Formats: sequence, structure tokens, C-alpha cells
Amino acid sequence: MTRYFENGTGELVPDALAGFARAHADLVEYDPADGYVTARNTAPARTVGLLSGGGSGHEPLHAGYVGAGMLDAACPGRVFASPHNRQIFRASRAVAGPNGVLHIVKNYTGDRINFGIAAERLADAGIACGRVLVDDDLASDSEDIAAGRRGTGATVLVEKVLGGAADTGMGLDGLVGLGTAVAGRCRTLAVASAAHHAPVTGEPAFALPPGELEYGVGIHGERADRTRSQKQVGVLVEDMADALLGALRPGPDDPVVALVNGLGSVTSLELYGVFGELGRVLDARRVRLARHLVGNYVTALDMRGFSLTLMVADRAVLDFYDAPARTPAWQG
Amino acid sequence: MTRYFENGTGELVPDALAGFARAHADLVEYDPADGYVTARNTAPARTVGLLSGGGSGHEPLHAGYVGAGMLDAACPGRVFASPHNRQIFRASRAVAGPNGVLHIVKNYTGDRINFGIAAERLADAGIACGRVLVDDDLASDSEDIAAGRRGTGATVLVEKVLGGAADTGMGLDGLVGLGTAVAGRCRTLAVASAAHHAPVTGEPAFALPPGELEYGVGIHGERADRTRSQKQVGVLVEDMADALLGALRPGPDDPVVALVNGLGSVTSLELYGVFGELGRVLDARRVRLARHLVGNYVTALDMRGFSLTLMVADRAVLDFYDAPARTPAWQG
Amino acid sequence: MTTAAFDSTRTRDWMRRFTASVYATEAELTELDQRVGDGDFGTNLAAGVRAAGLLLDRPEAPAGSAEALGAVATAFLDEIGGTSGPLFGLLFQALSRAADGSDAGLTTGALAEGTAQGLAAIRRVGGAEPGDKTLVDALAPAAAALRAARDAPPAAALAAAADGAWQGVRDTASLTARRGRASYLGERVTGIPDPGAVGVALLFSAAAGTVRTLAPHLPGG
Amino acid sequence: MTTAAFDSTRTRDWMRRFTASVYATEAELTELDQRVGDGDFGTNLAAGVRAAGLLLDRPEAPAGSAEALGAVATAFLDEIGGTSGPLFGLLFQALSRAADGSDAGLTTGALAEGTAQGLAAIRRVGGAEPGDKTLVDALAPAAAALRAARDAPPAAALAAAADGAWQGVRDTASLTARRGRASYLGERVTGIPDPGAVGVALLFSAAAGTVRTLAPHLPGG
Ligand SMILES: Nc1ncnc2c1ncn2[C@@H]1O[C@H](COP(=O)(O)OP(=O)(O)O)[C@@H](O)[C@H]1O
Ligand SMILES: Nc1ncnc2c1ncn2[C@@H]1O[C@H](COP(=O)(O)OP(=O)(O)O)[C@@H](O)[C@H]1O
Ligand SMILES: [Mg+2]
Ligand SMILES: [Mg+2]
Ligand SMILES: [Mg+2]
Ligand SMILES: [Mg+2]
Repeated sequence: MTRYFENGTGELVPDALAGFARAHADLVEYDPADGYVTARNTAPARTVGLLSGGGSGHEPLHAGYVGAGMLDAACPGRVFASPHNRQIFRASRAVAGPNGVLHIVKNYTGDRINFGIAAERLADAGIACGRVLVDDDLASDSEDIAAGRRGTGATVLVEKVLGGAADTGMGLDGLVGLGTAVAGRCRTLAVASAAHHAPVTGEPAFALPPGELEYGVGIHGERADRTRSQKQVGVLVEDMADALLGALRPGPDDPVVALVNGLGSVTSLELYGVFGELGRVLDARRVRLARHLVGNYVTALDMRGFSLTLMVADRAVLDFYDAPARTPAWQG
Repeated sequence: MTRYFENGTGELVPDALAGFARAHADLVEYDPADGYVTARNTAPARTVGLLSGGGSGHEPLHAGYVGAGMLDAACPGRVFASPHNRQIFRASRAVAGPNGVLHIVKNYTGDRINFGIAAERLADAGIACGRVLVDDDLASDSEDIAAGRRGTGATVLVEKVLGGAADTGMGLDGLVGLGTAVAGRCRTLAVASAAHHAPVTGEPAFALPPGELEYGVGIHGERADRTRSQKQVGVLVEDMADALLGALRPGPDDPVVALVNGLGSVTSLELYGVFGELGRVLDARRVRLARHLVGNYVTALDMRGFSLTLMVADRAVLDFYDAPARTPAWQG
Repeated sequence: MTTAAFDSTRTRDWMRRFTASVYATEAELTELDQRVGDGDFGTNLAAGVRAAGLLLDRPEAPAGSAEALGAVATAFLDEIGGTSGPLFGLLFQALSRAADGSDAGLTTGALAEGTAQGLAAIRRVGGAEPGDKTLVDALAPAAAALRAARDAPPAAALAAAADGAWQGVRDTASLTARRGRASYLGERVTGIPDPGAVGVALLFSAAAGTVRTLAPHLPGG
Repeated sequence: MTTAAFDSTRTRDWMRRFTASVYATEAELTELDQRVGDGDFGTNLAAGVRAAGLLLDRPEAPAGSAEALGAVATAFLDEIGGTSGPLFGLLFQALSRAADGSDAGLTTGALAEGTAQGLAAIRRVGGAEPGDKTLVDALAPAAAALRAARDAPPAAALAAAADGAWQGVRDTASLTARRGRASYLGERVTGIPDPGAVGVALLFSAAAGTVRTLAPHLPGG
């Protein structure tokens, strides 16, 4: 027994998914044999099934966003491990629409490989399949990282926008183009003041001296390339926001969507404090904060930290973002 | 700087409330001078203002439940410290309806005293004021505890039911009677596998050896009267559920509402696992699980633990529970 | 015997030293409340003396002892929550009233009367009895000592009250709690004194000087 | 030289020892991935050999070397996610195909051919080059050793491959990563070998025996 509440099998995921499916039986269905979750309802106009997935431990991502207006299916892997291709293949086959299925994939080698193999199998089975790659993490934006920027918090924004677009009947190519453009206009930066606890051992995944921050941490608890000393949250948020704005350079009329995201065990008091600071910085920089989210959307088990995501939108993207959705973790 | 993200003032609450008010400006308003939060919208039929409050650190309780269909005002105190009477008095005056104001109070000495003083002042000012005391915590149900059972997770259920009832135009006495009856049919039990971190020091509030559980912990991080060794979550949940059922003894036709509540840093994976186990136990005991909630509703900063609340309802209570509400933390 | 009364200067000095004692021991108080309660007592009491200081040190500051104690009472009652905030407020309110009601100002008699009234109010509002392991266990012996010292000057009477309060603090260590947050911990709190009681002892001690650390006053200290 | 081929029994023994090596070192592998990645490599690889064992040990278990390796490939490809699951699957698939395509079964030539094809597939799919601090850095020298040992019997050739792979593992320690999760940590991972490379070395070592602990094989060990 570790500090995790589990049955001693070391497998948190299948038990969680069974409970999740019972809790949200009006919205989702779970296939325990093939390990994927599908939506009970989807807009009649939708012609392309939307599917995402990745390692578990990031809840509510992805299964929490399965439902009307967002995903048709999610494939959760083991904790921090991408799903396997069979899971993705079968889920894709189950939810493909007349115009095929779209994979929303966070940019990690494992996810790319497994989704890639599944895509080959789908092509083989005559099912059209497209991919949108989410790669918003500013900390991994470096020439030295051949794998490219990681996908993190923006995933939920991309899923929401694509859900709204898919509900208008948009076809596969349109969705790939839209999703790729939207993902390209998102950047995220994450910090942590303490590591998550590894489920296997119950121990912190890395040691961080008090007063130090992991600046640019990954959602799997990959450490950043450096540690820096903790500052007042106002200063920290200003630094982070300026880095994001520097990469995105929104125009004065561009509507910006902000996501203040808890990575697990940061309190809601702190997240709202962070949002207050972010609002002040954006006001001072004359950025038009059009929409915002504050809460746990893309977590890293019980990591003590938060991420900031900014998305530069336009009228059409905002409309898709505002479209109704009803999923376990997104209502409105 | 501790591991908390803050501005070094040691005061998490005012910054959080300012950010909260901006984030939910469509739903709530915050009075920084008097430190309370009020709803922007309330049902026209409502004749009694509903107000709750208590120490902070339990978010989304209480401010997260301010809005149409639930609370008209919340008075958050400092972290773990009840609000002061002036705050309560002024907020009550601001939201009292033609039939007065109802205080929903968790049973702690500090809360009783401060709400009590405020009630005296309200009477003095000619404003009718009633009180519903929430005292659902089974662990403090003991002859040796003169203060009586603590109020914990059931608070959110009581607030929801009373919100629905108040929206029908029910008067003060009716609400007091209903709320008292509903609170009396709720019991909660909480466990923790690790303490929260004290904001002042950043250190764990108490030390718990690995593999040990605090069984019957309070939401302020008061330790339980005993520690017990951790069991498989299935066994643990069965023990807890049987203790709650033993105290409540629902009849076979009584609809039961269950709340699986995270205390802070327990993962959503675990909470859904717990819900799955709870569902199995209730099925086996032939308890009619009519409604359920899974998530962080009444937290204890970043405590690693969860609580189970059962409420024995009836048709009328379920209807009030099902009535529409729109608040920062409750939609539907 | 007007010489035997605390004038406004001495009352305010008393309050200033209480403030200094609270700041000096805030971490220790928090640590005590961490062990038997929820860890906020140090913060609550410090917030109280801070708010009181803001009222006492205004340019249009209150003139007499009664007014000074009244300002402290208002600060605690109006600005500080928790369990201890309003209870300390009730004590200061009673002391202020007693000073106001005594022709000679804040005499030993007024101190005894105010403390007794404060104790009664706290017991009415909080419902605690002696032996419940609360601040009542320090306040009751302090009130008794003040009554017994009726003929001594205020400084000596307050010193006796402080001795009684500290003895009360030490006695709380051996009690299990029936009231307050410590009551939830059963036998686990045996051996640890009640933080609220320490706060009361700090108040009476402050008439003679600032307390910089609790250790010498606690069991084993 | 059919005597020089691994028959089905020897192939299955090889896989069993690989399984045993993975279980024995699972915690060490996890710990390595904790330091340079996300801490799931031990779990992923163990899940792979467990799923493979279920296929290998069925009553209607596969008969020949090619079939046995094919079952392992299917387990990894169909059941195991992460980065390493499908990549190991590709390697086993290539080894199975080579055994199938060779008239004499799993000869040294077939092992060399399969490993080379597996390496090529892994590089195609994952895009890593030698020096990126991935399992490619163990697999490439293993493939080279097998090619060089063309005339040796399989056991000796696999021993040479294991030596090459472990050398590759040690070499990864001095690299910073360009691929995989370690690439996000910059200079911080210098000194720590790549866990996936260790997994490859465990595979080749298992032809000769079970590896119970990594320390002797790692830098400083
Ligand atoms: N019913 C009561 N009557 C008198 N004093 C009490 C009572 N309950 C608690 N106290 C005192 O309050 C102190 C704790 O104060 P504080 O930490 O501010 O309150 P809380 O318990 O609400 O966090 C305790 O140490 C005890 O002395
Ligand atoms: N692009 C790549 N090509 C080949 N191997 C890779 C690549 N990226 C990572 N790896 C290997 O995968 C190993 C990690 O596997 P695993 O922990 O299962 O995956 P993940 O990084 O997705 O958690 C690394 O140690 C490395 O050897
Ligand atoms: Mg992984
Ligand atoms: Mg408190
Ligand atoms: Mg306290
Ligand atoms: Mg890994």
C-alpha cells in the first residue's frame, strides 16, 4: 500500500474507468476489454468522430471531455504511458463518422508512434483518419529537442474548439486544418513547487529543495531543464505571461483565451490568486482576455504546480469554443 | 516563500477572492472591504436570503456555491478560521429577503460563536435570521465531545437542497425545519493518507508514517483520534460505508445521495476508484443510490484523503436537490 | 487610591507588551495549535493584536484606559474570527466596561470585576466549563487571583493573575479536551497544553513584561 | 548448419530469461526512468513480458522460434503503449520474420538480419539517430556485433551483441538526449544511462542468463 488509495494491483486506471463510467453513465460508456471510453450522445450533424488519448494521470483529460460537443472517444493508457495501437484502432473504428475519424494527439514520441500505427491500420481498413498534433509547451521549444514541443494544457482548448467545429458538420480536412492552426496559436508554461508522487513507490518523483521551483516542468513530471528560486506569485506569473506573449505576439484586437490550470495538488485558493495576477499582467499589456478557465483541466497526478496556457483566437474560433458541450468535466 | 504560490503576505484569501470574483464576474460579486461574496442573480420567488461561511481552505466551499439556485452570500474567514461577526452581519444585511436570512453553519465552536453574535446584531437591526446547523461528521459522534459532531461534506448537499427549496418561496421557518431535518439525515467519514501542508510553514500539518491512515480526520486537518493501517481501498470503503449506513439506517425505498469528496490532493483516478467500490457496497446492501457526486467539493487545503457522505432523502428533497443552479462550482 | 489605578499610559504599555509577546511567540502558538487543533491560533491572535494596534495608534487614539481597552475589544470582535477572536474580544469588552464603571479607573478591583465578567461572558457564549481544556482553564484561576489580590496595586495583582494563568496552562496539559478542536483528538492531546490558555497567560504576563518564548512556562520548561 | 540455430525451446528459454531479468530489475528500470523521464519504463516493459508470457505459455502455444517471437511481438504491439512498447514490438516482429524467412530457422544470420531490420524499423518509426540517447544506442552496436559474429553459433553471437549493447548503454550516460523524454531535461541527465537502452541490453544478455541487478553493467558499476 502506498499513499495512493488503490487495491494493491498497482493499476489505478481500470478501476478508475469503471467507477467513472458508472458515475457518468448518462454521458459515457466504457469498454473494459478494449479500454476505451465513448460518448453516448453526439450531434447529428457531426460527420467526423473526434478521438483523443494519451497516458493516464492527467485527469480530467481525456475521458472527462468525452461527450456531446467534445470528444466521441478517449483512449487512456497506463499512468504516463500512451495507449497502445489496438486500443486506438478499435476506438477509432467504433466512433468513425461518414467522413472518418480525427486523432487529437499530444506531441510525445510514444503517442505519435502508437497513434501512427493505429492510423496505418485504419487506412488499411478503409477508414479515413486525420491527425492534429498539439505541441504548446514553451519549455520544450528548443533546437536541442528533436522531438519538438510537448503537448500539454492546450489540448483541452483544441478539443473544445474542434468539438464545436465538428458539430457544424465540418469535414476531416477542415478539422485537421483548423485544429493545426489553433494548436499553433497556443503556448503553455508550467511550474511546480513539489513533485508528484509515483504511484508505484508512493515517493516524490523528484526532490526539490524548499523555496525552489521547477520552471518548465512536464505533465509527466519530467523535470525542467533548470530549477529556479521561488518568487512572489505576482512576479512569477508576470515572467510566465511575458514569455508566452513573447512567443505568441497577439495583436491588440485578437481575442485571447487563458487557461490557469492546476497540476494536481495546488489549491483552488492559489489558482484564483494566479488568475488575478494574470489578469493584471494582461490588462497592463493591453491584451484582450476574451475567455478564461481556472481549475484542474490537465493534471500530473498530484504534482504541486500550475500551468498557464494562452490561445490566440479569432471570432470563428471563439464561436466554436462557446458552442454547447456536455461532458463529465465540461458543462456549458 | 513556502511551497504555496503566494505573495509572501501569508494571506492567501483576499488575493484568491479577488481573482475568483474576476473569473466569475457573471455570477458573483466580491466586497473586498467587508470580505464577502454575493450572487448576481437570484430566483424572483426567493424570499429568504441564504448565507453560509466558515474558514477558508475548503474550496470550492463556500464561495463556489454562491449563485442562482444555491447561496446568496458566502463569508470566507482566514484559512481554517471562521469569519468574524461583522462580516457575517453585513453580508446578511445585504442579502436578506422579505422573510429574512438563513445561516447555514457548520458545527464548530468558532462558527457558532461568530454566527451567533451576528445573529444577535441582526435581531437588533430588525432582520429575521434563522440557522441550520450542519453536523454530519461521524468521527466526532462521541459522548466525550461536548461540542457535538463537526460539520463537513454534507454542507454542500444541505446548501443545494435549501437553495432549491428557497427558490420555491419557502419561508424562514420552513427552511430551518427542512434544513435541520436534511442535515440530520447526513453522515460523513473522512480518511487521509497524508496531511495538508500548513500555509504558514509549508510543512505537513502532522506526520503520518507510510502505510498509515488517519481514520476520521477533520477538514481542518485535525487528526483523528486514531491512526490505522492502510487497507486495500475496497476494504476501506466497505468499512466506511457500513459505518455510515449503521448510523443512518436507510429503508430499502429511501433514495440515498452519495458524495465522494476529495480533500485536496487525492487524484481523480482514486476518487472514481472509490466511487466504484462504494457503488458495489451499496448494491450489495440493497441501498438505493439515487444521486451521486464525485470530485473536490469540500477540501482541506492539499490534504491527501477523501470523505464519503451519505444523505437519506425523500422525493421532495430530491426535487430540491435536482432544481437548477448556476454557481462557479455547481452547474446543472 | 487613584495612584493604584492603571492610567491610560500604563494600560497602553500593557497592551503593547501583549502585542510584542504575541508576535514573539506566534510561531510557538501556531505549533501548539497544530498539535491539538488546526494550526491557526497564532495567526488569529497576531491578527487581533495587529488590528488592535491600528486602532490604538491612530492620531485620534482613545484617551483613557477604558477607551483603550474598548478599542482592543472592537478590533477583536469586529475583525477577528476563529473561536478565540470573539472570546478575547468579550474579555477586553468586559475589562473596558469595568474600567469605565469604576470611579477610579482601572483599579485592581476593576481588573478583578472585568476579568470575572469576561470569564462569565466567555462561558455563556462558548459553553465551556473548567477542565474542558480551553482558555477558560487559564482565565478562571486568573480571575480568582485578581479577586484574592483585591488590596494589592494593579501591577502586583496582575502578576498574581499571570501566575494563576500559567498554572492553569500547565494543568491543561494533563487534560483531554471536551471543547474546541482538541476534543476531536481524544487521548492524543494528553500532555500538550491548550494554546488559547497560553494566550490568556500571555495577556496577564504582559502587565509586567514581554514574554519572548513559551518554554519556561510550559510543562517540562 | 541446423545445429547452429536456436530451436523453439532455446528461443523460449531466451524469452523466459528476458522476462525474469525484467522482473528482477523492474524497480531499477523505473528508478532510471524516474531520473531521466517519467518513471514508467519499468512498468511498461514488465507489462510487455507479462503479456508475452500469457501468449507463450498458452496450451496451444506457438511451435517454432518464429512463432514464439511472433507471439512476443504481438503482445508488445497490441497490448503495450508508451514509447518503448511498440518499439520493442517492432524488434520482435523483425526477429520473428527473419527466423521465418531463414530456411535453417533462428540462426546467427537470422538474428543479425532480424536485429538490423528491427533497428531500421525503430529508426523509421521513432526518428532517432545514434547519439540521441535512446535504445537505438544499444541496439545499433548489438546489430553490428551480430553482423560481425556471422560465423559464430547463436549463443556466442548473442553474447557479443550483449557486450555491444551494454557498452552502448554506458555510452548513453555521457550523452545529453535529443529524443524521448530525457531530451526535456537538458544537461541534467548527463551521467545517467538511458533506460530503454538498458532494456535492449537485458534482452541480448538473457540469451546467456538472467540479469538480476543492473549495477555491474552501468557506469561506475
Ligand atoms: N467552547 C470554548 N470556550 C472557550 N474557549 C474555547 C472553546 N473552544 C475552543 N476554545 C479556545 O480556543 C482556542 C483555539 O482558538 P482558535 O485556534 O482561534 O480557534 P479554532 O479552534 O476555531 O481554530 C483553544 O485553544 C481554546 O482555548
Ligand atoms: N524516438 C525514439 N526512438 C527510439 N527510442 C526512443 C525514442 N524516444 C524514446 N525512446 C526510448 O524509450 C524509452 C522510454 O520508454 P517509455 O518509458 O516506455 O516511454 P515514455 O517516454 O513514453 O514514457 C527511452 O529510455 C528511450 O530508450
Ligand atoms: Mg511514459
Ligand atoms: Mg481554526
Ligand atoms: Mg485553531
Ligand atoms: Mg517513460
